[in-house]
Amino acid sequence: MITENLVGEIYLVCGALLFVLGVHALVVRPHLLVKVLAVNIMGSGVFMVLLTAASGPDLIDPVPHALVITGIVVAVCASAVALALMLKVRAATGQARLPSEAPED
Amino acid sequence: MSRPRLSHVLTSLLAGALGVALVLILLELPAHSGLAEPVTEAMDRSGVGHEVTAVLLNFRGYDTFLELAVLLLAVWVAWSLGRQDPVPARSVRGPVLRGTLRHLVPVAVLTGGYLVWVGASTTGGAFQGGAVLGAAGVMLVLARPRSLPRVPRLGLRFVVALGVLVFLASGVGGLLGGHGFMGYHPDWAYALIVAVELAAAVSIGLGLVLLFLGGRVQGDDDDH
Amino acid sequence: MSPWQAGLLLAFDLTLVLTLLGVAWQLLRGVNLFRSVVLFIAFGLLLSLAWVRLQAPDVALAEAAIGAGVTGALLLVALGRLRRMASGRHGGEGS
Amino acid sequence: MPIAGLTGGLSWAALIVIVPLVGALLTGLWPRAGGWVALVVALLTLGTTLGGALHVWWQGPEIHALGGWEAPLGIALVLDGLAAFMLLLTSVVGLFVTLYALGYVGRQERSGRFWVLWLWLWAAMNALYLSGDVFNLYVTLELVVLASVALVALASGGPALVASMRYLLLSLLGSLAYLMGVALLYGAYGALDLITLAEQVTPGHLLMMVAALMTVGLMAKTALFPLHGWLAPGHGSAPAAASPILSALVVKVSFYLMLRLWLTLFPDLATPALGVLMGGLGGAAVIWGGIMAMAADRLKPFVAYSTVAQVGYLALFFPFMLAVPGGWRAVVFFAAAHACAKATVFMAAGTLQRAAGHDRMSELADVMRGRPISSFAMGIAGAGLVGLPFTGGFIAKWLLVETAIAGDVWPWAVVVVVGGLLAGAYVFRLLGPAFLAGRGSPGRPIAGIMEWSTLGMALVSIALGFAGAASLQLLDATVTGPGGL
Repeated sequence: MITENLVGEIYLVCGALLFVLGVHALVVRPHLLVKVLAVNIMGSGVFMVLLTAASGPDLIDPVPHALVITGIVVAVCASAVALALMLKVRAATGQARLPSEAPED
Repeated sequence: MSRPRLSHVLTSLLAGALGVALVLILLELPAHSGLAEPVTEAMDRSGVGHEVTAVLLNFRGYDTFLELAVLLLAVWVAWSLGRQDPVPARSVRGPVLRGTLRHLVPVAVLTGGYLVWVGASTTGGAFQGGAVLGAAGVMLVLARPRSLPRVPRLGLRFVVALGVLVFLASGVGGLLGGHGFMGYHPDWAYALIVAVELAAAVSIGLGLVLLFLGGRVQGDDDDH
Repeated sequence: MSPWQAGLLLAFDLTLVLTLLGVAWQLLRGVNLFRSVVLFIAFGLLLSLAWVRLQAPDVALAEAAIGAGVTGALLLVALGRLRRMASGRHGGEGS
Repeated sequence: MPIAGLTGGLSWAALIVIVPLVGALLTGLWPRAGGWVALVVALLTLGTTLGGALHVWWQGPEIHALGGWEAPLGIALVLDGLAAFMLLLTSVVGLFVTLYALGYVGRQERSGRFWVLWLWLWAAMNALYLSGDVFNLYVTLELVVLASVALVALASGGPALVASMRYLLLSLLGSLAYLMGVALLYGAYGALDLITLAEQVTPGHLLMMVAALMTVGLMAKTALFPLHGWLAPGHGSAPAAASPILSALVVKVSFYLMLRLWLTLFPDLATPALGVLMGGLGGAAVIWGGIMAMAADRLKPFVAYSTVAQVGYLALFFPFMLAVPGGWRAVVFFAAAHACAKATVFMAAGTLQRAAGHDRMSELADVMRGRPISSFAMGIAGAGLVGLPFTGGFIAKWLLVETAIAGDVWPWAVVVVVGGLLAGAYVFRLLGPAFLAGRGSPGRPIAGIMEWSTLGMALVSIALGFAGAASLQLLDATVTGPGGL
């Protein structure tokens, strides 16, 4: 029983850390391709929390499974659009990163 | 160079704090089984035997419907962003890929269809099946970029939208039949769900290939 | 489940989670884009292993096919196009 | 709040989602017919939305259990006062923008793209307003994001593309922060339905974390002050037919969701300190946006900075929610007044830009004199932005000041008044040159419908001034949490 909980906790912590790693890289890394990867890692962290948080002691709850499958498809669509846009940005500005003229202007 | 570094340090600190807070809160989560019980109770009215499929296609079918809509919209968006150059400039030469493909594509189509079919009773379903179909399509495109099948343009658009169209038709049928929008008559649920899943799998497969191509296929820029 | 098996599984879980975090950290450093993309595909496959451990085979299947497979292919193609733009053999896209 | 029973048969909520969705699918299949499909869909959507609003008015909120599966298991569409009001606003602005776009993109190359994206966006917004399920809201949010990002990117050109990329990444960050909140909610309470959750949530660390994740994520999408960087370049460089949609409607979508969440899930978390913080951010936005608008030298970025400023007022719902029961309704009415005025200004700006061939403000006076209809409409809308009498903007600001005084939080009334003065200054800077004597030239030819639809939109923003009481009454029929704000 203790291990049962421990397993869940390991994955919950992993989910939270993946989310945070993604947030950090999304803000800090300049290259757009890495930013897209970061968004995907963030999403994976959320999915892990979602799947683990509701995997109760005896019954397996199918609802988070369905939600995560939906989330995976949404994520791939968003990534595809982001990558296509990245290529357009690259073609128009000559670089695949956001110009650094600070966001506060 | 010092300013970005400072902001990086700040971001790292903030992210770290967020991580610690998240972990502490997650470890306090109570153990419960979520919606497992209501799902189990409603399974005999769902029309299928597999819980995840029942949730995806019936109980929360509206989510799945909108998700197919997201995929379709993503294809239109990639389309509207304009043509990318066709995926690799040269086809992969040599007999190995051709030979592999001759066997692999039918197998992939079969696997995809099978995955959709068994989704009603066990692990599998439209998305997994569609993804396998999409992968087969991508392989085909990789091998023969110059000779893309010349599907009629309207036909192509129609097939990408097929999943959403069939799902919407079924959903409106449910509304008119008094089972609520996105509902099924219990006797028809199984047949309708399989139909929706098949249509969805085909659309997902084609949609993924089109996203892979970066939107529009050669010779398909006709909307002006 | 015997304590032995449980202990073994726990060790497996720990290793998997640490590998996942390590791979994610490496790929997000973004030193070499191609390496990042390949690591991302590996990350997706490892993740589907984690979904199996969390008793979600449907999600594992979807993750392997879509999360790792399709996203990986999209990333590789995008990277290829970026490189072709950089080497100037293509003057961008023709829209 | 009495809730009219669950409807099994035909439902207004379902129709309001279906109609624009069918339109979006049709334009996707036949992009060439886009304009006509869009016009028909706009009229039908307005009709169904009116029907839905009247239903709420007479019989109270409608809850439609999708697929017949009731709340904790299934997804519910919730058509209540707040949703009906936002839907009605979207339909009215949407109709005029559609008319405008008929003239603007009409025979242009690739006009099909615009229609597909615009109808998808419309359908997505309607679905979002009606959704009563936190996960389903995430999916609709993503639909809205993808469609609006693509609308910005339609204006291909470096600045527009960079802006849309920035917008997309920030939006994805916001969506995933929101989704993490959803995961926490599900982990803690095992439910996704808003009304079910509202009955179960208890204040605590977890709920605070959820509120923080969701609010910050949605703030980024609303472009609330510190997270506003993407808005001005994005809205300023989008095609003229897309800018009014983005500035008037899309910004309001995430504001709506934030408001909805605070009304149902987090009312117990709202503390005076939070009110001061959020109100302060709003005030800063009002001042900063006003100053940037004063400094802008091109017309469309100018209008976009005015949006940054006006979004600041929306943040006042935090202090108002605490101060006066129902105080948030004044902010919602303000959002509507701003939407009408801002849509008009952007439409007129697009006309002038096309007529003059540029949008440098210092050189626009001739065209403004030569295009009296657009300039007049812009004048009306400008008066609405400032809050001069006989406009919806006046009633909106009146309600805001009244709420601030009634709730004894009068410093926010000062913010509203100062913001009005700033708006007066920058609107005068915009319109002033047109009143000076000088030569007028109509510039390049423009489709007549562009000017007349702009004028129509301006007249709506006046008509809104007479709908204040009715709007507040409609907003009373809103499903809120047990806290009953």
